[in-house]
Amino acid sequence: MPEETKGNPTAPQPPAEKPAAPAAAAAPAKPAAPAKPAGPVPQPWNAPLPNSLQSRFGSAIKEASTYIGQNYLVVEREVVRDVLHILRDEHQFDYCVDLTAVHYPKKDLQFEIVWILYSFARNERMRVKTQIKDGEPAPSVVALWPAANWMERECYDMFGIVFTGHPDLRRILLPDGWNGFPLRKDYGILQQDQAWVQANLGIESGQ
Amino acid sequence: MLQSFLQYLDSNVTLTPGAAGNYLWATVYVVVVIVGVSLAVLSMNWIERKALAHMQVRLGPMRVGPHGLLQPFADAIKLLVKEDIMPDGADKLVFWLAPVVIVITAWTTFLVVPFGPAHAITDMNIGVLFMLGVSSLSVLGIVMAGWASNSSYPLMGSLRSSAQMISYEVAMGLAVISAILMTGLNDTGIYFHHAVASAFPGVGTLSMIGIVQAQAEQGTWFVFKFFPFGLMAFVIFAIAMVAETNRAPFDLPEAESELVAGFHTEYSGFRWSLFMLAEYSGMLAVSSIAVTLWLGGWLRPFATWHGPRITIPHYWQGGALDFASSLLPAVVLFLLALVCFVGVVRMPKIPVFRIQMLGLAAFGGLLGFIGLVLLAPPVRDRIQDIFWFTFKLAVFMYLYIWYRATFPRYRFDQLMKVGWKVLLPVALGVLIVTAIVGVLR
Amino acid sequence: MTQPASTSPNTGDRTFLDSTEMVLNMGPQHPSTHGVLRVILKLDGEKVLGTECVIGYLHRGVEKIAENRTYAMFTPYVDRMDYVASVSNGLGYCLAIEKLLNTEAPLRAQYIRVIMTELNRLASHMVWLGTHALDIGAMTPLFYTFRDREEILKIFEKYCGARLTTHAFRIGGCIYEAYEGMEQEILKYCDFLEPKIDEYEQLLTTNRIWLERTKGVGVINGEDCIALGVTGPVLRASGVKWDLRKAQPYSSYEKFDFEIPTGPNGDTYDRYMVRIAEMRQSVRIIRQAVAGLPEGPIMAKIPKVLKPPVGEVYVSIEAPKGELGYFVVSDGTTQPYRVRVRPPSFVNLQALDKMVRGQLVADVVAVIGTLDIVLGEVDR
Amino acid sequence: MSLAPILRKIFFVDLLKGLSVTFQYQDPKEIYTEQYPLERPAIAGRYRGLPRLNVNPDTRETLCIACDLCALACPEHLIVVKSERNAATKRKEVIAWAIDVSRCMFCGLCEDACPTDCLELSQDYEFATYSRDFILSRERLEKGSEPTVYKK
Repeated sequence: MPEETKGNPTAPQPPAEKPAAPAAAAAPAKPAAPAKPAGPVPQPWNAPLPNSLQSRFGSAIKEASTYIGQNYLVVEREVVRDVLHILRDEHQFDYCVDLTAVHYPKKDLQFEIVWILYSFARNERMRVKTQIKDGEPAPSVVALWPAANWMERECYDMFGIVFTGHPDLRRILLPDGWNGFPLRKDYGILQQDQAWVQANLGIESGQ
Repeated sequence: MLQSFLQYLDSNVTLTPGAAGNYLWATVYVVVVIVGVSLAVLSMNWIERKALAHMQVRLGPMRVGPHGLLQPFADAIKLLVKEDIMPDGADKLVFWLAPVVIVITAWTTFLVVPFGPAHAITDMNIGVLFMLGVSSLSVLGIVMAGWASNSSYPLMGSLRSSAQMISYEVAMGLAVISAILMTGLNDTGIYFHHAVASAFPGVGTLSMIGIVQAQAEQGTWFVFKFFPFGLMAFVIFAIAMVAETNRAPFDLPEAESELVAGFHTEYSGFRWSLFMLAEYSGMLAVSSIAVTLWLGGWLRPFATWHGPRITIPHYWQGGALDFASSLLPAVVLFLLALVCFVGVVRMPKIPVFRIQMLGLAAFGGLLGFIGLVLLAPPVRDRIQDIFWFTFKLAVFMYLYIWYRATFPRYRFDQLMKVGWKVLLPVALGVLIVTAIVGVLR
Repeated sequence: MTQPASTSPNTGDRTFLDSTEMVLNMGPQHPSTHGVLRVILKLDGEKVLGTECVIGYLHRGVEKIAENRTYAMFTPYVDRMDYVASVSNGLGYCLAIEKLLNTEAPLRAQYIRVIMTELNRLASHMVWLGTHALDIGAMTPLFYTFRDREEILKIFEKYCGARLTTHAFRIGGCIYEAYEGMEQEILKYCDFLEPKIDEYEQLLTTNRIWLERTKGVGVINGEDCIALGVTGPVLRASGVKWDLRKAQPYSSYEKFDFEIPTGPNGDTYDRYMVRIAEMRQSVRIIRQAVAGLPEGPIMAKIPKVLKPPVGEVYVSIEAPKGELGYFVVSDGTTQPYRVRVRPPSFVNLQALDKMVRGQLVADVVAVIGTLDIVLGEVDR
Repeated sequence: MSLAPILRKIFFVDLLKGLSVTFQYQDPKEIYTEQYPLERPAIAGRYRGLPRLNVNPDTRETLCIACDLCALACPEHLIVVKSERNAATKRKEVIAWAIDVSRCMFCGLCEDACPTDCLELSQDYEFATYSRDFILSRERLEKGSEPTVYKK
């Protein structure tokens, strides 16, 4: 939860103190040492790409950081589709590697949706994140990357996040009549099983 | 009966083709052929599994009997006692009828198969047509099975099968015609035993026995005649017959990776075993057409080296080569027996294997005994033609297994393409060229 | 969802025979859907008008399990996703957690990892070749490839004690030192394998039936591959020369000399040739890695109880099927807050519809085979 | 130049190449099958099979120090260790040790965690039984693997 530690939603333009790592490839090849308790902290990501986006969208780009050589943007929900569109069309991020979500039930913006993008031309990987409230829809990117089709379905299946504009948003891995969304933190790993066992086998628990 | 049996064994010259002319002998022959074909299917089952296994660096059946020799019997018993499932939505009557139809057609073809000049149930003067016609009836059984199952996979399998068999029959028929042409094209072909043919020397024959005798008269197998056209016709037939029997690489109707099991997906137990029985009988039947038409039927190789009189191999007159070849059947059986005995010796000396060892030894002994029987001069004389016919059939059966082990499966449109765009034109061309060459000779 | 016509209850006497279209329900129990994939095919005769994949029959909730296990405890579970290439899965997970811990495995461990992963790539490609050929009707390559794969599994067994779900690596390096004679055995195996690959090719590469069945079947071009997120040999067969081992090397892959085979047309035959060439390249990498295996420790100094700092990383490797990524979120406790697996098979399977539309039923089988999916990974 | 492929096609060279491969493999020497109960595979020393609790070979005393690390390491929580402090020696002594092997995935994490040489995954891979009591007690595990012996 790097956002919690930083907790600065306005994200002012970070001063260019340190040249950012060019890509994920530049993994720190430090000699093996026990991880310091504090650990590395996200550094501001200062490169033409985030700067141009920030100048374009202003405070809607909440954060542009680098963590252990991996870059990510945190974007407001309203502009995330535009940002992704621009990333694809103007910055050659032509490959949507993955789309997933993380559930933070204690936060107000419960869900953090993560798009992992890769650019073949730049050989660069980045993440775009946005945070939404429970029940809020997220924009679908199937029109941008057809690859996102099943990923969004899976995200809906597991978190109950609705992607507006998705052509066929149904459950994909779980049966259609499944109760709840398993990867939410409030979904116990045993509850479905227990309910089924109690209803069908008449025993207290299957474990 | 005993007397006529002895007479049969005794006679050398009085035998006429299709000796099973009277009802008694016909019945005996029918029983012998059906039992023989069933045994052949059983052994084919074992051989296919073993040969396929060895090609695939496996062992195949090893547990039921020595080297799995009793496996086909175990399978047969299992299939007989298995629950007979009929799908709920099936057309009961047709579902029931389909395997019956297919087995009947498969077995009826053996009516005219000449295992020897005198070893045929009957000698029809339209023998080849009869065989082709009856064997192509089996497509009816397949379509019935596919339709009656009321299920997608069998339906598709049976549709594939009907299209496939009908289109390959064309090329097959053309290849057969070019072989039949050869029976009449050569003036030396005078068939003394056929009233019609003897009246018009140079007229060909459709009789299975007549075709083999034509090859004997002309002193060459049709596969070598008008080289390479006989060979080409033979190759076309050999390809088409694989397609005709739905075997790899043309096994689309039962392509297990696409259609699960094709037309017999919904069948189980005894009914399913009838399909298998029919498939293997069909393989034997079409192979016997190929053997008869191109590979000289019961004639042994190099039979013409000792003069023209070879219609009935006679070991006394033929000299050393004939004598040696008359010993071959026995020698082959002795070799098989030897293989068994070597297997007995090489079997691990574990008490678990004692019964298997005894079984294998007994089987070897049985083979050896049959070999000894075959050494007796009258039997030796009679059995030769059957031996050579069976031997050639066995080669074909091995080829079937070998293809199955090696080749991928054609797609449906490619199968059709091969049938219509390759085999059919080539067969037509071969037919025309054969006719021209034959007339010019 | 489209229902198979024969099972819809209220159609009365109307069956699928009444229309020109037919719905074929392929799977989940079907010989060539590689597990429990269910594909609903809409057919016109044998021509495929559309497909719909129904997946999830093998869903085990791996990502949820991860949230309830410690970092080290979760390692054996990743083997069970792509069970054909379990070593690669383990490598990806270990690399991700090492990244999160901001540490790196020692060089010797990296080399051992490369050797094992490449052996596993060979094994995975062998399973693919055998089953793919079996789908197309050639039965025998399956037995040859499984025979040769068996030797790899024996090496795995000797190295880490298990054959399939190996659990070979641990976070921070390897726990198993190379067993005695491993180098020689692996080199011997490389020498043994190369003629065997020639043999597979002898059976298939020039065979006219194989050519007809694979050439021009399931064509997908590079742009479509990228748009659909398809990676691995499928992408490379479409002419995109991209391999994570070269593009963003991990675990010392930059030290090895190998080529990225690509194909020109993006059809099933090219994918076959690319994977065969990849097998040869894997042998090459293994040879180099065994020759250059350095001495030294095999385990980085990491604490006994892993508590990565708060943060999140995405680490991906080139698994035999494509890009296998792990997105791990840590909240500073001993258990991962969220583990997301980016499975190559799952994403690649999306391309099925594009590849088979307009082709025949037999091609569906060929394309499923050539995509090289493992349902354990698709469904997780 | 272009004639050769055509000739190859006419004479089925591509098919014959494949046929020759399968034909050559009929040599019985090539058979790879193991006839399992009679021939047994060589099990590697590191094989992770049925767990075993080692005892001191001289004294037959258990090596287990009841540290509970294996139970903590097990991802499936299959191991239960019960211990009691011995009043005389002031040492923790194991009184019960059980594992549910029906859900064990033989990952070897418990083996890694064991600080003594007590817990070990043995080479025994034949533990199919006719009963469902897969919860193995300490006594059974200390006895070690009992290779199945096939009689007759």
